Amino acid sequence: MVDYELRRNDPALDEDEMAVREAFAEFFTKECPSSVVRAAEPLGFDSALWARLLEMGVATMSLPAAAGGDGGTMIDLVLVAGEAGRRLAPVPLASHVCATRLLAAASTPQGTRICTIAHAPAVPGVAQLVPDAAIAADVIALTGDELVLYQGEEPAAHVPNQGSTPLAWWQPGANRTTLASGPRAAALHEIACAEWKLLTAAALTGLTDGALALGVEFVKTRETMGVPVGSLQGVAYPLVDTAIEIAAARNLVYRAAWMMQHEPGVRPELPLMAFGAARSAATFGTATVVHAQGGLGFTVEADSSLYFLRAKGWSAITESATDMTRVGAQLVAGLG
Amino acid sequence: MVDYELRRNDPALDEDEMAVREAFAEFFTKECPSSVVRAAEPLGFDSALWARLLEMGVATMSLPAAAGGDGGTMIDLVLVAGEAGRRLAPVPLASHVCATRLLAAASTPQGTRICTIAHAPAVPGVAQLVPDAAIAADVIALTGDELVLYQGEEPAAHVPNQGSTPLAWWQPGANRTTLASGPRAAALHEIACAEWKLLTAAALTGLTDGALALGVEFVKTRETMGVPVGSLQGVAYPLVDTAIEIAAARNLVYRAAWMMQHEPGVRPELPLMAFGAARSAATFGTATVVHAQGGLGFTVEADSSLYFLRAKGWSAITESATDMTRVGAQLVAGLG
Amino acid sequence: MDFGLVELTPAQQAFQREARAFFDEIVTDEVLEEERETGAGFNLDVHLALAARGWLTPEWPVGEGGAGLDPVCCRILHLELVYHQVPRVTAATTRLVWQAAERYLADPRLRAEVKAGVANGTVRMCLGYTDPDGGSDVAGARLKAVRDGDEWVLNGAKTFTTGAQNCQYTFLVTRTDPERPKHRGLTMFLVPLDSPGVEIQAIRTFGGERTNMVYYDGVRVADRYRLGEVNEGWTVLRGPLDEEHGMAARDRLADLSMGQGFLRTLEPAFAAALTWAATPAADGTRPADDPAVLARLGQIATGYEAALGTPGPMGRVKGAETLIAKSAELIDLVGPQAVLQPGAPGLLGDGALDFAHRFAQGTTIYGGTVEVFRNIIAQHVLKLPRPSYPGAKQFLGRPR
Amino acid sequence: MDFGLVELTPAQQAFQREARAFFDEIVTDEVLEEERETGAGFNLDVHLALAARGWLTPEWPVGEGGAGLDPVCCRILHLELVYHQVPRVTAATTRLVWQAAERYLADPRLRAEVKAGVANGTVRMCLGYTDPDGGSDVAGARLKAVRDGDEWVLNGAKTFTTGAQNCQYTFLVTRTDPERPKHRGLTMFLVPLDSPGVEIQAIRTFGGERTNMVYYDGVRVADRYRLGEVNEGWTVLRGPLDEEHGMAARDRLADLSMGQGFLRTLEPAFAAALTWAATPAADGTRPADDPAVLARLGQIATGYEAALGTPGPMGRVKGAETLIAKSAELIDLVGPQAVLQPGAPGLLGDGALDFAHRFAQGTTIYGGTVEVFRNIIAQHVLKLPRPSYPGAKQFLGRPR
Repeated sequence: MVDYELRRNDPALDEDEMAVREAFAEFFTKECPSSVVRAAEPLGFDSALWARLLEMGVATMSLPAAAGGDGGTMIDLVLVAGEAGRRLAPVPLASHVCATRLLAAASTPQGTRICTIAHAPAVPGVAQLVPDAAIAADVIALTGDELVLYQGEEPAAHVPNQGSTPLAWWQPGANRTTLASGPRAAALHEIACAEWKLLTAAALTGLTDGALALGVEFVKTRETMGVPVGSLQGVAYPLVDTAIEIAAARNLVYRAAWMMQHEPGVRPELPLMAFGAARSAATFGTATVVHAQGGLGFTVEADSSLYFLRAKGWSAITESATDMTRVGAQLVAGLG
Repeated sequence: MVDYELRRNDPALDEDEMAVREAFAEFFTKECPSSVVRAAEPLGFDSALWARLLEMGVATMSLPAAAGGDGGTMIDLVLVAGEAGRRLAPVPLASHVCATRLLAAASTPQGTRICTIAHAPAVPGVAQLVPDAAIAADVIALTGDELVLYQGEEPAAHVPNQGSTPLAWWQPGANRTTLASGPRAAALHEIACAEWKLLTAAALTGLTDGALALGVEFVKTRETMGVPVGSLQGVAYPLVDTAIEIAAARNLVYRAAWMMQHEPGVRPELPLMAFGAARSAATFGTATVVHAQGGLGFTVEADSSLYFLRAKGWSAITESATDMTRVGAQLVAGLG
Repeated sequence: MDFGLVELTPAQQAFQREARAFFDEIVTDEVLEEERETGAGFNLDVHLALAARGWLTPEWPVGEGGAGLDPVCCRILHLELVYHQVPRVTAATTRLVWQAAERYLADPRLRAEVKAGVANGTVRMCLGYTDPDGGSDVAGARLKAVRDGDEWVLNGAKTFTTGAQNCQYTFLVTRTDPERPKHRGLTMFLVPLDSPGVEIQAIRTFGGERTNMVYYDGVRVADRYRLGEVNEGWTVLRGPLDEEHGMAARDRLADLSMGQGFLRTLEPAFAAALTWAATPAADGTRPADDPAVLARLGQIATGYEAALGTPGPMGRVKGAETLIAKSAELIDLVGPQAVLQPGAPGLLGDGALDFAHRFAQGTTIYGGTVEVFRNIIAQHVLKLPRPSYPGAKQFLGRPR
Repeated sequence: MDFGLVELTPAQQAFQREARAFFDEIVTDEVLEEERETGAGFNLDVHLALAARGWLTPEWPVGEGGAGLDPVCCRILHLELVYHQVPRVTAATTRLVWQAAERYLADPRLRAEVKAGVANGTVRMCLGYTDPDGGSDVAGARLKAVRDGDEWVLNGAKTFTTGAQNCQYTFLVTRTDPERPKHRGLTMFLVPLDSPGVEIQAIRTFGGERTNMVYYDGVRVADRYRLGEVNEGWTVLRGPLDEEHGMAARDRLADLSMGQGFLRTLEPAFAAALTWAATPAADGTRPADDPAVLARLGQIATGYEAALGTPGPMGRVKGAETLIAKSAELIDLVGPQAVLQPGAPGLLGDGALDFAHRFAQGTTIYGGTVEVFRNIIAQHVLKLPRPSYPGAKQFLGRPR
């Protein structure tokens, strides 16, 4: 048998965590009904909503007090991201928060503009698709062995995309500030990308939960053959499986966030795993909900369509083809 | 859009094919009830059954008349293998038939002993697990750039294994006959291994169909909550999905066999695909049937247990970790 | 068993060249762009151009408005229609409804008129099956038809009447006797869509298609438009439903899988992913240099090939669910470029990956949900016991 | 939220060392070999050795036969039992039944006697839930109990009574009133297994376990062995069922997933596959040099980690189904060596891959099928409407 580690196993939110989650749940429920989500299409950015969210301190809440933050944790951030996802909030949460943390880690004061992160190495003259670059003129990227803040005059041109996100082709410009270099640059960048994936995983989990609520409501009331649709196992079981996948992904997100916060570097594969689990829950769950609503779920007027389009639309905007290979490599390396 | 090829699309058996299938269906139904399967455990070989099968010409039926065969086809062979699988026949069908075809292709007269194929390259002093090597002293293997028939004095020692097959650790001995060398050796060996996978895919498909029949019968008669278990979608749908996977795998096996026979080399990825599809149908289908039978399906006295253990037990005895990579590589290569 | 290439006669080869040239000319970029924008599954010029060659009813004799094509040429024509992405939803529903109209229209003059119109493209027909809130339970239709002398008065609504805005008739399921068991109180009509009281309202899907809600407010329809006997609508309806459900026989040239029409959407998406995999990055490496990428492509291709050969209603389920699963896996593999949409620079294969993933979701519903098909397979293939529901003496099956 | 390492006090560290040394000594190769052969989930010497330390009831006070362990030490003990693969099925069913016996045994002397026996290892108890042909519908039990003065006469049979051959009592569901609704005509008994008329017949599973069919032929049991009121058996039964179904609260040290007991079987299998991947072949290459192999290991590990954190009844479903899926994928990946069984040269990790795949199949059934749990989740978590079956006023849920 495989030896054990004696750890606590408690994903329940404590009072403070609960307060964070409830505050943001209330905020997004109130400020971000589906009409706001629709109105922000196709760019996927509501500047008024974003301004209010910044007022709530979302960008800096997880920074140490010395860096102008509230000493919040990765756990707080995944809770916020989860509630943003549940309401499909059109804001650059993951990008800007992770970029802000990265700037703080590199002891660089953050500006007032939206900042994002290029996930692939930046090569002059070569464009890459960067999340939120259509609203962020500040882009942090790895160039060679340097971590660089590129500050353009204005954001890059938005490209139409499935999830209505501010995606853009971006390439490094002339206005550059080096934040770090050598192995530290790569390490900081890797952590920021892992954090981005983790926050996106949290958002996808919340998104799937939001979609599930729509599906459950529908099948409770709709009848076929004289019985409620939801009483048929063929309809109910996929919804049950969606609930199971959400619970699984959520606790993996929590565990990854906790480890990142309290034992950074000990389980570097967890954010990648959480991203994989959340993406697959969102893919399965939103398709299940759309299908449970029958033809109606397939129409653009159904809110479930908004959820479906963002399941891939939010998860595909970062490259992840090698994630599982990296996870496997870390596990094999852990053997030695 | 992708351009098309105008092909017929007809998996229906013609009269001759139907006759082959029916003859062997009848044979295995009569000669190989589950009691025969059980009696042959753990070696997984019934020499009397094998002798009768050889009398029916199974080893040579697909050889050209000049090589002592009946001019049968790969299609005939997959039909036979399918019926053998349906009854879990404890005979070295795939190994011996493919080895016999390989000997004929190398213009070497086949002997009277059971012959099998080592799937990995044979290195003196290095043992590999070889299907049916516990009953076959004749083993064909690729050594360096030569295709070699190794003839031992007696078969290697049987190793206990999940599917009760005549699996053994085997290593090349001194008594060797070179059958071919150079690129031709590798090509012949690759074809033989592909044929082995295809016949095994056929057997696995028949196996899954045999298991499904047991599951369907059970849920028709068993009641719960005052209704037949099989009328519940939660029970019926997985069985339906099993039937779908069987149909999908079967026609892929047929198509692969047809192409191997009539347009060899045109779709080299099909046998690997068929093997993958059949293995996954067998994995899902036998687990579904066992589960549909509840606790009973999990007992060794239930015949479904025999099917379950052979789903992996027959498919895992060849290395296939790189199959899908090879399929992908062939498709990418086809682009150029 | 036969999966061989069809050897074409010189005449068939000539036909293939002719068809390809014809479509190259009439299916312009504007046609494709319009279809992308409207999602109508119909283009009037293209429809009439097809009609002019008899290609809407290609197997009909020339004298009846067809082209007298042999089965091989019919198959070529079908594959060229697919290859050129010809908008053809309304052409297909028209053919489907014609089967019932031919058999059940009692008035020979009307029948001849409709037949001529089907062939020359001026008569187009759509399916009025689903009541709002009705789901897959077609037999539970509630739209009321009440006889008034030689006419019937219709009141109610139908949803998902795709193509109504371009059609002359809808194949309408009505409730003529609410007192009888639900399958015994239905009557079918071929309702002229220009009748006063018909209102068509667009519904857009995220798959890009347009369908419609159609309201019937005191619509009067003459009895000659009735199909089959009063209250015998279920029998009339079952013809096209069975056709849609693929219980009907198919010839050896046809697609094996009922789901192949859906699966075809995966082909350009897969081709786009293959191209992506084979394209070198700035540093010269290709995604295809990574065996893990190749393995995933191999897995996806295997799923596709397995689905392709799955026949009948099984193929319907497998086709739809394979398209859903594999289009999602392709996007996961390819990443950001896969979710770009038309108009974006760097679009792979015309946006085929994005499109396949969206389009896929409707395919588990069209012409009956996958659950309806699973029930059919459970009862008719596996012979499992039929579930009993309080509201159904039967479940889209044969009357007992 | 807390996933932190538990810092042990010196006393707890000492306990951990003591427990490990103890199990290293008593769980000999012979014990493990016997367990593999018998599949009994029980070894008398080990059971009594545990009892001697109070470790069968570790949280009970020392004065009552326990060891007075704190929750951390209880957890350490549990993990050591797992780590050392101590046969413990019968110990677990005994604890489960004791919960009902403690509450419902009316006779204080008998209760005290049973309690002492549970702690000192001489009283062991198993579950007599399932009628042959009964499936998951425990409330449909048909085994008859008829009162005869101060005794009851039992006639019928139960299947899947695991451990009966090593137990003193079985926790038996009987039908005392066939006229009442099915949940209202059940009565529970603690039946001494040495009663005349009890016959135990072994059943082996392909997962390697032994369970039993138990026949009751005119078995007479005194009324003092009755648990709870006559015809109130469902209430008595629900305690342990709810515990098995994980509706009960759990502390923060405990496994989060109800399915973790199953999932643990995947750990040695995964470890064996990792070792395989890292082992160089004759030519020096390792499977792990292939990114496609790494990716598949990564996928499997991700599925495992996701399942680990899935709580309650959801974890029950996810744990079982993850074990089934991932053990199969591991075998597909590793190939021939994965299906070798004990006794074979070149066995990886003691045959953990073969074992996990076989054992997995029972885990969707133990203590209620995954369908029962999906129904519970549908009704109690998602609040979906309850299906109505002719044979059930309720479906393993609360009485209405």
